[in-house]
Amino acid sequence: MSVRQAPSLPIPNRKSTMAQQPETRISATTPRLDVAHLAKTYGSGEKSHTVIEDLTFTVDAGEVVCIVGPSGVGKTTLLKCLAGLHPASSGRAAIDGRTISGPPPEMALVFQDYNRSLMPWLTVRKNLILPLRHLKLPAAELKERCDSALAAVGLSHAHNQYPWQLSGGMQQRVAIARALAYRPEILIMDEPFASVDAQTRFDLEDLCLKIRKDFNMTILVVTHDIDEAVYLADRVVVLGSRPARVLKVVDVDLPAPRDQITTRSLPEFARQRTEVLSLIKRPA
Amino acid sequence: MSVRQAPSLPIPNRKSTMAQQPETRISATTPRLDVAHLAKTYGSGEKSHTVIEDLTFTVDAGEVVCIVGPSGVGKTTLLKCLAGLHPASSGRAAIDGRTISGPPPEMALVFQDYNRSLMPWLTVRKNLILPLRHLKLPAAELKERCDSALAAVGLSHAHNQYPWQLSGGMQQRVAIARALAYRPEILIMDEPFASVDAQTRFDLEDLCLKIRKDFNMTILVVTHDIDEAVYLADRVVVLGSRPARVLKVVDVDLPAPRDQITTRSLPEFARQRTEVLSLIKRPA
Amino acid sequence: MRNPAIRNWVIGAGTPVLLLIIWWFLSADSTDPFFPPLETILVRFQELWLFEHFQSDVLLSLGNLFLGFAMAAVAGVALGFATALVPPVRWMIDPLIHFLRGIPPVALVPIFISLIGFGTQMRVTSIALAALFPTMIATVDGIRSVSNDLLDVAKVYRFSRKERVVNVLLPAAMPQIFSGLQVSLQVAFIVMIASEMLGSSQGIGAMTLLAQQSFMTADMWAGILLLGVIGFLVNVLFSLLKRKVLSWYIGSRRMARAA
Amino acid sequence: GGSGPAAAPAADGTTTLKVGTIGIGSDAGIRLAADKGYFKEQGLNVEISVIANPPAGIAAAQSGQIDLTYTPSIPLLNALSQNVPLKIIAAADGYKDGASEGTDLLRVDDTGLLVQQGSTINRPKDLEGKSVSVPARKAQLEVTVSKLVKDDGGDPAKVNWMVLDPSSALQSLNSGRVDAASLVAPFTSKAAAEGNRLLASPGVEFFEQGAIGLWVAGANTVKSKEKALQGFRAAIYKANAYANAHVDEAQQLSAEITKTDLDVVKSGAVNYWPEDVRIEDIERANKNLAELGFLSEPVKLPADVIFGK
Amino acid sequence: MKASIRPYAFSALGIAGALVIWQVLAVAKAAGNALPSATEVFATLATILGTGTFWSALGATLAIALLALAMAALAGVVLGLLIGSFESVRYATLAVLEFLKPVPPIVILPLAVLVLGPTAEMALFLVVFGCLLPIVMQTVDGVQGTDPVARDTARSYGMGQGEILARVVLPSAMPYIGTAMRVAAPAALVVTVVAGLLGGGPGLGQSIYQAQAAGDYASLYALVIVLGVLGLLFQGATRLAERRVLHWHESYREVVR
Ligand SMILES: Nc1ncnc2c1ncn2[C@@H]1O[C@H](COP(=O)(O)OP(=O)(O)OP(=O)(O)O)[C@@H](O)[C@H]1O
Ligand SMILES: Nc1ncnc2c1ncn2[C@@H]1O[C@H](COP(=O)(O)OP(=O)(O)OP(=O)(O)O)[C@@H](O)[C@H]1O
Ligand SMILES: [Mg+2]
Ligand SMILES: [Mg+2]
Repeated sequence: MSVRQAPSLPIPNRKSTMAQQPETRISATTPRLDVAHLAKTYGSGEKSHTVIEDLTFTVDAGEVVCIVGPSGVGKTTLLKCLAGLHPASSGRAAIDGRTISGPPPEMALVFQDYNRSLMPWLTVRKNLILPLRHLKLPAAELKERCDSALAAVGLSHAHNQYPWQLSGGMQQRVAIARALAYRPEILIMDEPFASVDAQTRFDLEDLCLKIRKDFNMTILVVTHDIDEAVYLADRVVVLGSRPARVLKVVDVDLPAPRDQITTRSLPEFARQRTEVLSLIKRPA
Repeated sequence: MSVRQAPSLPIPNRKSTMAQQPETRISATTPRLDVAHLAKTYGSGEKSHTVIEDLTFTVDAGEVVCIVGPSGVGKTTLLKCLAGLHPASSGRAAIDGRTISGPPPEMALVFQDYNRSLMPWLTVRKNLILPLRHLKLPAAELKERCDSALAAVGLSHAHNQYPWQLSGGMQQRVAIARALAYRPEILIMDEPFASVDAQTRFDLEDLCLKIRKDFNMTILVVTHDIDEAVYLADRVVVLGSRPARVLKVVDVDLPAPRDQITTRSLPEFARQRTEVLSLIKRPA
Repeated sequence: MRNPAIRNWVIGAGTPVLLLIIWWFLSADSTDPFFPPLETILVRFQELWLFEHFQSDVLLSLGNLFLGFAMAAVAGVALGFATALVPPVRWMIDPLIHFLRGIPPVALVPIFISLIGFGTQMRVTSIALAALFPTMIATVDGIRSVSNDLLDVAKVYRFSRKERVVNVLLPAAMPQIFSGLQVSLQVAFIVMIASEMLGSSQGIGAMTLLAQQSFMTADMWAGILLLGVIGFLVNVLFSLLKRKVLSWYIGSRRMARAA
Repeated sequence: GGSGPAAAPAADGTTTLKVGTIGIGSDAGIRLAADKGYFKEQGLNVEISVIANPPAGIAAAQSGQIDLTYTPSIPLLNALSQNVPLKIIAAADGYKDGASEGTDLLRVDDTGLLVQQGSTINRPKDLEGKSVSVPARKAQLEVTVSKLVKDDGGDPAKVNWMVLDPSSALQSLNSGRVDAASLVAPFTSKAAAEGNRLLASPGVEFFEQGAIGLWVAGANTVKSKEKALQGFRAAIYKANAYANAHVDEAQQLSAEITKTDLDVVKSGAVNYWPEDVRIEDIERANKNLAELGFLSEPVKLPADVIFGK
Repeated sequence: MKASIRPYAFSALGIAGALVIWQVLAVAKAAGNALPSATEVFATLATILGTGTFWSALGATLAIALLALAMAALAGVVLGLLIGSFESVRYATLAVLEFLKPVPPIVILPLAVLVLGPTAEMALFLVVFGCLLPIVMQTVDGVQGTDPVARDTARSYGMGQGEILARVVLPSAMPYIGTAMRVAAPAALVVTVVAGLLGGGPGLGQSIYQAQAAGDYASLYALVIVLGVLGLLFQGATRLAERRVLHWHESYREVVR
């Protein structure tokens, strides 16, 4: 049940996806993810409903960025635009300078409704394999990817169970494992730790930092938990309502190997979280 | 949507329930809630499954006690025993020295599955009234109770809506309002703020402290959020698994009028939370 | 009896047995021409169905039933997918389908008799056509109600069209397809009987109606008994299949309920 | 069920009788009785309803849902053999005495066995192994055609019987889906008009003479409405006599009842409405049924099976 | 605007196409004279609609179907609540109900005709038999499916058994009852027609039988068309009623968020 048994190197190699993409592609000046004047309106005509209006921020390669903001502000909507599921109404979202027009192959998304994003008719392992099918990987690599992803989230023992046989928190972790097994370069997660208990949450937060370090993955996380945002992020994007706009991008200056107990008791940590907190508490 | 519009005195009088119970009943030595060697086993024979084994702690009148512990340890089970929904397998739970054998009239319970505990076919107001019907209150008092309870959780405008027309956080607040309208002396809440956004969460936490102060209500809260537990509680009961047992009862010594920003930045706060955290992080 | 599980089992198995015993003794000396003794009915049941007419009538009826149902199942699912996935097809045949579905399936039998005649062909066609609609409509509903979240997952992980149909839409719609199939099976059974009663001299339905019309009440009761047993068994078989195919669905439902 | 509230005469002294018919040409008899006021003369108010087939009518009469029903003698004998308590009240249709000796049987028998003009079937024995349509199994036409086959030295068990309603039967005969069709008026004459050949007239050859179609009541009705049934019998026989005397008028009614062209009706058999039921005519059918194996043994007819005899 | 018209255009095309194919097949005598042409059928339909017998048959069909449906609904819900609430009753009836559930009323039609005759009572009996069990079973499922959290909530606020049954169990079984009624209403019509067609009971089924027996194919088709329309109306009406009663249920919620 616990994540602590995770092996030291959960995702030892990602050659198959990396090999296809030259390392030179990321220039120093182009941010990995670039959201510029993004707007999103649902519906049209009378019933239209503008959720996002003129949102701008960037995420650099290898960065962890957290997005916080009140419920219903449009965080999920933003992520869906980034994942190419919804077209932006105006402005643009781009990866390495390329405007996103459909699901980008180098990106994986962990959905907010984890329990509705897993296929209930497939076992955990098959859920992990499903998105990998069309990569035509050799069976050994398929197995290796599943095993290491499941080990990373501490679910090695559950690989033959069905998602609905697991607790909410475990399902959440399966959804994360599926994204890990896909070995994306950019990982986007929508409130990924909302329904796990405190201890598992800490472990998953640390896993998140670990994969960033090991693979230089770019990670974007939406969360309601300000402590979590400050603990995880290099930068926190604070959104205000409505329509959604960036209240402030807070740079988090906490020393690099973060630790649940020591980092969280630093006075600097308290200062940073108070800053984000007062942004949120302030009437929008 | 926000709680901030709550009137200063959400629950101005509670004479109808208080009148039935003499004030003298609480002696200085009998704790309000007394859990002694409580054990709970589900099922019988082969399939039996002991969730709680020998749990002991007390809650004094007017205290706020938080219970933290890993997922699945048996927190909900414990609350259901206290609420008289499940009989204890051995040991006992008592209110003012009376062993609990059925739902005690002076207690209200806010369920973890808030969305399943609201009746979807009733409007918010009717959901609030449902448990009050058999009290045979005059219509004016019924109305007054609903109005003040809804105002307290900042949902006055939503009284004619159906629960499913509200967001998760708002539903949670309806469930809390229902408990408030019942005017219990003891309020038990199971992860009550799990699905509300940070800002509303702060407001609800403060509401919780306010009703405790205004009505000397005894409050027991299960939460996954250690910061929340420390912020709210006079004492934090840390549970370890399995079967569930008390790892430690941490006394929280934070100054009385607590405030989201100042209290949370106190060094004492950091110390307390680190203490609970390390109890949780320590392999059980 | 103290153990509730055993007690429930005894009550569950005991009541039907008790009812049968009551029927047996109450009807034992019956001279009422319409309610012959259960013993007589069982004797006739054995004489009529177990040997004499087993092949000529029982197997014939069942064969028609399964053939018609199988055709309806395959065509229903295929048409359902075509309808749900190709909007112009849906717009074109939706009103027709809904109109045809409104017609009581048995009322179509006289029309088929006049068009195709009265042979096995007519019976199978009637069964297949009448049983087509429930499956087809359930398939369309099933596909349309596949959650957007799953479709989004398919998009994010860039499934091909075929992968989307085979690995997402079909399994996700399966529970509804199966409830459609179950209704289809019921309809097929009804139309099987009706087509025999209306236009044939063979089959269990025909034999039963004939027994009624020549006042052989014991034979009629035997026929009713056989039809009842077949209806029950066919349903049981189907439920077993369903339980196998949809174990994930049944499990998840049970889990959701227990939670 | 039972003999309901209609047992007592209404305030104006009339008794209501509910009668079921199957809507064939010979219903002209009862229609005349109603139209000419013969029922009213007897203090009766007769409500006619159409039932699907004789067995259903018998069931309804037995259970008291209706007072009287039309049935040919064969379903009646089937019912009597299963101890369904029934009484014959009056004759509804049948054959004149000596009808079977006539030459143009198509003119006396409203049932007919037809084959296509060029068919190789030339005598009843040829039906062995062929498909023959009947309106219902084990009912009048199957029984009567079986007797034809048997009398001709054939084995009725070798005939491939098909149950078809008359219009489908005619259509199937025309298209060759059945080799022979046993039909009743007006389909017999329709079939002949469409170029088919009459192979035999099974009805008259089986029954020879006397009443075939009968008005039958349940034993309970007989007990509770004896007076009314006497009146019914009197009115029917008066009407039957009138019909026999005014065939044109009766055929006009038949055409209306069966919704057929008058010409078709006129080209077919002339109905005969007997004015009596004789036990020997019933017994003859009874014996034939047993000989053909449709009954395991002849029914022991109760002495009072014919009302008032 | 354009996009919203297209579906209707296609629907119209579909209907027109079907009618044309029918007409061509009929005129070409593809199925002999058994297939009347569309024009002939609609002309006959117009004549039939002018006759009193049609309307009385229609009235009988509707009366039987609706009366039986109401009886089955009332009895079914009461029985279902009873069976669902008491475990021993549930076990006692389980085997019998499970056996009878997949047995369609047409199976006992011969018996019903034999005992009750070709009457409205017979039709009524068959329809009640056909509709009762699904309603009972669904109600039992509904009682069983009552969310334990909702029950516990009611209990924790000190509500009594009767109050819980009336205010929590019954409302939460309503969607199941609604589903049963949605299935039962068209089924009631079907069984009424079957009772007329095969059992000689009054109503449109009997009219169809008579049209078939008389070889009046145009009337046969016209009557079947009437039944199709009637079936649609039944489905529509139950859906509407269900939507009104169950507006709060997931499947009928008007999305607000
Ligand atoms: N498909 C849709 N069509 C129309 N409106 C939508 C759609 N999806 C979301 N919305 C609306 O957009 C707004 C933002 O929703 P979104 O889910 O992005 O919020 P969120 O910030 O993720 O909230 P939460 O923290 O509760 O998950 C809401 O008002 C919602 O009602
Ligand atoms: N009715 C029941 N019958 C049998 N076992 C149960 C029942 N309810 C809960 N359990 C089991 O008891 C254990 C404790 O469950 P409980 O819901 O009390 O945990 P919890 O601490 O509230 O967890 P969470 O933080 O996830 O809400 C679990 O292993 C669960 O599977
Ligand atoms: Mg969201
Ligand atoms: Mg819990």
